[in-house]
Amino acid sequence: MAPVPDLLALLPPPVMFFALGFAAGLLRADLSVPEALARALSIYLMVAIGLKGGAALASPGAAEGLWPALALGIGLSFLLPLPAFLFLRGALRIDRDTAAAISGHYGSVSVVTYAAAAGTLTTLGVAQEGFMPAILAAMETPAILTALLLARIGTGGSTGTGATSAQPRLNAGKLAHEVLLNGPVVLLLGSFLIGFLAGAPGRQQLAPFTEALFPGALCLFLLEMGLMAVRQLRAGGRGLSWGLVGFGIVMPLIGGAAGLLGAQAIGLSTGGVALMAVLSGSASYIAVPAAMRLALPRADAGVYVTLSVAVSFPFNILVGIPLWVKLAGG
Amino acid sequence: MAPVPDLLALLPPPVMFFALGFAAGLLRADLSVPEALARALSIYLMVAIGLKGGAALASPGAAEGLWPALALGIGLSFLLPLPAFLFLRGALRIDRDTAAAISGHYGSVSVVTYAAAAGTLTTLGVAQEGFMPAILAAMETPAILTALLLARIGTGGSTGTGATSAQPRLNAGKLAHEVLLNGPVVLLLGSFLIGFLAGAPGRQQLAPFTEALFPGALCLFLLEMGLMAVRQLRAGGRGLSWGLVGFGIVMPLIGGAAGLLGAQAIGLSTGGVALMAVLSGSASYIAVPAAMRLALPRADAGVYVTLSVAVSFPFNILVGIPLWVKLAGG
Amino acid sequence: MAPVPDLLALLPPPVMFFALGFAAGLLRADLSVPEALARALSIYLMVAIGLKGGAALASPGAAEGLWPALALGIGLSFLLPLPAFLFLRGALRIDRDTAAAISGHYGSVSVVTYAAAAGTLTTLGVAQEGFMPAILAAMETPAILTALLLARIGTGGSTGTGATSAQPRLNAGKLAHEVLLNGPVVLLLGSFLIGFLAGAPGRQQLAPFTEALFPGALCLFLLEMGLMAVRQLRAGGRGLSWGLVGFGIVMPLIGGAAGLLGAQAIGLSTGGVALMAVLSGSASYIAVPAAMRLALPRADAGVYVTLSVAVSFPFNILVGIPLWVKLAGG
Amino acid sequence: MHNRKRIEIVVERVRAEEVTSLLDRLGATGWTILPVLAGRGHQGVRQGGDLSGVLDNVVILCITSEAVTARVMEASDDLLGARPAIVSITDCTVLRADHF
Amino acid sequence: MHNRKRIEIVVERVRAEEVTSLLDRLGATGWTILPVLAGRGHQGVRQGGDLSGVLDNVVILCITSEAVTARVMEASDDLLGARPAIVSITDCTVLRADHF
Amino acid sequence: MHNRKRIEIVVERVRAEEVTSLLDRLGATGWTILPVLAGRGHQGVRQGGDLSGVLDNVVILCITSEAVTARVMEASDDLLGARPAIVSITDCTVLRADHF
Ligand SMILES: Nc1ncnc2c1ncn2[C@@H]1O[C@H](COP(=O)(O)O)[C@@H](O)[C@H]1O
Ligand SMILES: Nc1ncnc2c1ncn2[C@@H]1O[C@H](COP(=O)(O)O)[C@@H](O)[C@H]1O
Ligand SMILES: Nc1ncnc2c1ncn2[C@@H]1O[C@H](COP(=O)(O)O)[C@@H](O)[C@H]1O
Ligand code: NA
Ligand code: NA
Ligand code: NA
Repeated sequence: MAPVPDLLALLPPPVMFFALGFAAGLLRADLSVPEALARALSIYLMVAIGLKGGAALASPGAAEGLWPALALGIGLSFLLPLPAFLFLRGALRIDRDTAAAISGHYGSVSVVTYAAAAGTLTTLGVAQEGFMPAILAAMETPAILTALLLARIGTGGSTGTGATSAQPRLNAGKLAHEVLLNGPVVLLLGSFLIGFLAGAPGRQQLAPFTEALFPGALCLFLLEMGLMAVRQLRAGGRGLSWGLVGFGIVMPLIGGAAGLLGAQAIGLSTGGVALMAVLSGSASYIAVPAAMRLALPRADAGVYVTLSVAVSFPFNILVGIPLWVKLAGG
Repeated sequence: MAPVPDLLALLPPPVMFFALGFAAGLLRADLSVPEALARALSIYLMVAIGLKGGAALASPGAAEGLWPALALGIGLSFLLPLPAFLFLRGALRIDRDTAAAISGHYGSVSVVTYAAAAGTLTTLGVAQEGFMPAILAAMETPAILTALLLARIGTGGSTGTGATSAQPRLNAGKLAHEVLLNGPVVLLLGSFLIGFLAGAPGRQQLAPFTEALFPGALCLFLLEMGLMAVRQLRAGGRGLSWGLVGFGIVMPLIGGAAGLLGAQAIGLSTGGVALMAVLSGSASYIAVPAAMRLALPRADAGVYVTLSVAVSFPFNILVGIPLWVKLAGG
Repeated sequence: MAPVPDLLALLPPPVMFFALGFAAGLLRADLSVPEALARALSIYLMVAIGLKGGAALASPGAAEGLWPALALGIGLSFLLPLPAFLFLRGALRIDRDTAAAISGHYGSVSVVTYAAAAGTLTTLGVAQEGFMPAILAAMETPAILTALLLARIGTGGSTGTGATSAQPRLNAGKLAHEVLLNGPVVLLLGSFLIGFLAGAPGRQQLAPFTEALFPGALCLFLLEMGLMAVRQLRAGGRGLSWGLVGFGIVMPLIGGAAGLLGAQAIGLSTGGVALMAVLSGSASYIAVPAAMRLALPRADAGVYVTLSVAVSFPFNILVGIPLWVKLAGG
Repeated sequence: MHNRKRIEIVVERVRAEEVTSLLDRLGATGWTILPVLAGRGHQGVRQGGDLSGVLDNVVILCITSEAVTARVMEASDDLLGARPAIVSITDCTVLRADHF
Repeated sequence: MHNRKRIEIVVERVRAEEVTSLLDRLGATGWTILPVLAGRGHQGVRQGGDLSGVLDNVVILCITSEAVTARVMEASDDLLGARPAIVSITDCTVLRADHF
Repeated sequence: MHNRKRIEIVVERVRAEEVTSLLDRLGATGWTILPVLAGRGHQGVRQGGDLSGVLDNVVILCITSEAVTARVMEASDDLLGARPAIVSITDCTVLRADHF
């Protein structure tokens, strides 16, 4: 009764737990994960990713290729919202604020999608650049700026049409903080720096926490993400047209392809190429929603949260990661 | 100053933590475990038990003896509520709904009692069948059906006595979900399946999470169970007559003896016999209360929760497990 | 790109995480740790410290020197509030109740400061007495009694001045529980006892939980302590005069010096001397605030919580520990 | 400023959905559910936090018109039958009448 | 529909038990305790979440008769002496009069 | 026993600070923020617990004078503009008039 040999690589345990959570949600099973546990696990994953990446970067020669990769990641985060916005406005006729907010999510990245991909690579024994967590952190925010720009452009002409179309007063200071100092960026970069400074001895001391526990913690977290995806579909699904659902599937493919080609162009390793594709194809569900809620209060939070958490996240976990790993040659 | 050599086997650390929590509760020490931690630990224990069992079943020959054990467990879960109900109605004159609800708890099982017993067996180095977590999951629900049947039987004749004795309208769909798709069953079976599919490589990857952490997590959880037992005694203890307390001690002995004899009859290993006795003797405190609350709203939740959590659970931890392990020949 | 070799010892990862949390708080980054996680980690740290200490004491000859160390710790806890109180009353003219409450915090101890110091010693490879966690537990409460005495002394003469200056009726039973059975003491002593009884085999079984995870858990917890320190400064900082801030820095130096000299006098090991200095210099932020709130309701909770959490804790983590470790000869 | 009623219901968490769907059916335009730490009533002290969750209560808050309130009053006795909830009603005023 | 009073008390979590046992002693038939995230008053901003729990507040809700309410009003100033709680009282109506 | 108003506002957690600083500016002497589990309104069901926190609501409670209440009523529509909150106002009495 031995399981199919390659199953573990195609469908690693964390992904199966995502499916379990999703199925339990669909069947309305009486199962829930405490919110504090979900938040705790998400903090743990970011700290562990950061620490591991920083320690990897501290080893000799590990910084080679960092700058082009960084430039690529930041560039993709800045630019990917553009096609998203044009499509949402042009083809789906979504209102400007909501379209801008959605497009910001797809330029930015999802930490857990990254974590799941990194886990798959580890299982497959595919190496990757140590600096990838820094790329992950760097890609969180540029897309937010593009989204805000997209929301503002073109509203200049309509200021005369009255109070309803005017942008609400924006607390610029608060927004800047939200954009630059959002939780994931601070945690990832902070842990990355600490991991770098602590180096090999620090890594060894923290390994039981950051490395040995990682797959198990990811399983629990993806269980909750499966439950959350269904919860969001139920609460916010009515707001999603079929067009939007299609967008939530196609956009990760466009983003992922862009990341894949770019990473191959700058000569990243197989693992690096796969991760860059995964990052570009993923959509934020922590930092960007929080920033958009403050900056674009008239955008429909139900739509962008649901699209990101309940459509694109599952698609990336189930289809995106295996696809990019395969195409990268893993 | 070396401790008594055999103490660890008789009173392993998790049980001592239960005693600590219980004592702290009795002394009204200012100690509390956040509810989210208790829920998180209970999710962790179920996932870890399921994964480990599934991986064990994936090893060659491990499924031998599964079907008789499954039949035994399901049969016990169906049948044990009967003597419980007869005693509660006949000797203690408990109202029908509350008697049915209580009896359902004792046919079903307690995941943490199982976990504590499994821990004791590991400490003693006693082997067990890998499929036992599947038996655990299978025994959760049959007792709920028996309890509902017991509550309905005989109320048919009294429908004429007026509104107060009529059963409230039952949301059958919701109840079916509660019964078939309750959290523990979904988590245990889902993790079991994932553990099975992931097999040996998956087990190895997840071992630091599911196995190395298990004893420590169990310690923390039993600390909270000790505190919770006293909390329940304080809040719901007034509802417990001495007769009910006696029932809460004798019923685990009856159930445990039935499990022990049945398991020996079908030829389980020493560890399997001990675990089957522990399961049959244990009383549910997650799935069954939740189902009963919906199905039998007139049953007294204070009584069944308190009896299960504050009387039978401590008895099983402190007396039942050592007894069944000993009698099984461990 | 290897980090400075000695950095890890001077600034171990947990301390860097404290700095990260503090910086994130100062910059008002949108980062928060769920309260349940903070409480869970604090329970974990106490259980792990207790278990490890108890197991260490169970090894042959480990109890040597226990009694003098216990007497020293208890004595310091009783006496250190005295200079604190005199200074607060005499130099800073703080009201009697608040002065008494504050001084109680500085006689008592901080579990996390202890944990951070123990982590530093482990990193440096400096040995320590196994019974130190028992000293930690023993030092929690004596200071509370001194503080209450200080608050009562001298109010006897002013009973005639009317209702406003009379002490509120004190629920003595409740207070005694708070003092003797506060959470940290029960958890530390209980786990210590369990660790002792479980001995070497128990220690081995629980090591992945209590030892391998410890540095990582400490990192997460200190991240939250950094955030909490800033949060407290923001909410309660207005109540702190510069005099009080100075007190919050000088008092740890006085307490630490007393602990250092005392520990050297009774001949503790290098690690023991450092830990005793750290304990004496640290200020409670769990047990003592809770006791003071009940016993001295007119004392200003904003002041004593803020002073302990947001001034002395950071000072001890960043300056105190390296100082005492250095002076102890580590 | 428009007059409305503020209905406040203490009920078991497991039955909250029954109450809110009753409110929905009777025409309420909205409701809010708040968590409860502990309580006391005729059944004695109720302290949440057991793992099955059956001892948790919630407070349901609903601001609605007099007409809907009247219907809720009639219906609630019926629905809540076996395990009655605590229902209290207060007069209040609201800003935008069309919202309630 | 019977007239009652709805008493709402904001008080420190560590003192909540004192308040509820006062309510018990004065004849209230029940009460409900709700958690508080943050607050501001004369003592400034109060944000829960420190590990000692001394900065947490709760809201205690008690629906009771006019007579009990009068007794609570008299007694509360006395009991809460050192650290006064915020007490407000509203008129309300309830369904089953015998329950309160 | 002094007459005051009890303002109750349901609003997104991320906007709570805007509301409380409005209350501060308009002269309220205090407020209390309570957590919300779930709710329904014109925008449909709102269930907290997503990781970004943007779907969480809170209840803000403010006991204050008639004068401050009037100012709040005027200002709130303006401030809350884009995403309106639910505001209800009840009469209440309080113990110590100077506190509110
Ligand atoms: N008079 C009351 N005032 C406020 N809450 C109450 C009152 N009576 C009961 N409750 C709440 O309703 C719950 C159930 O009440 P009961 O069914 O009477 O035990 C209690 O646990 C309290 O939370
Ligand atoms: N006017 C008010 N309205 C609502 N809650 C208040 C008010 N004043 C004070 N509070 C609450 O009562 C707590 C203690 O108030 P205080 O003792 O005045 O600082 C505050 O933290 C608030 O939660
Ligand atoms: N009539 C109502 N009574 C009580 N709470 C309401 C009501 N309407 C809306 N709410 C609350 O306000 C939130 C936002 O409402 P809305 O903007 O209308 O969707 C809802 O999620 C509810 O929590
Ligand atoms: Na992306
Ligand atoms: Na059983
Ligand atoms: Na000290």
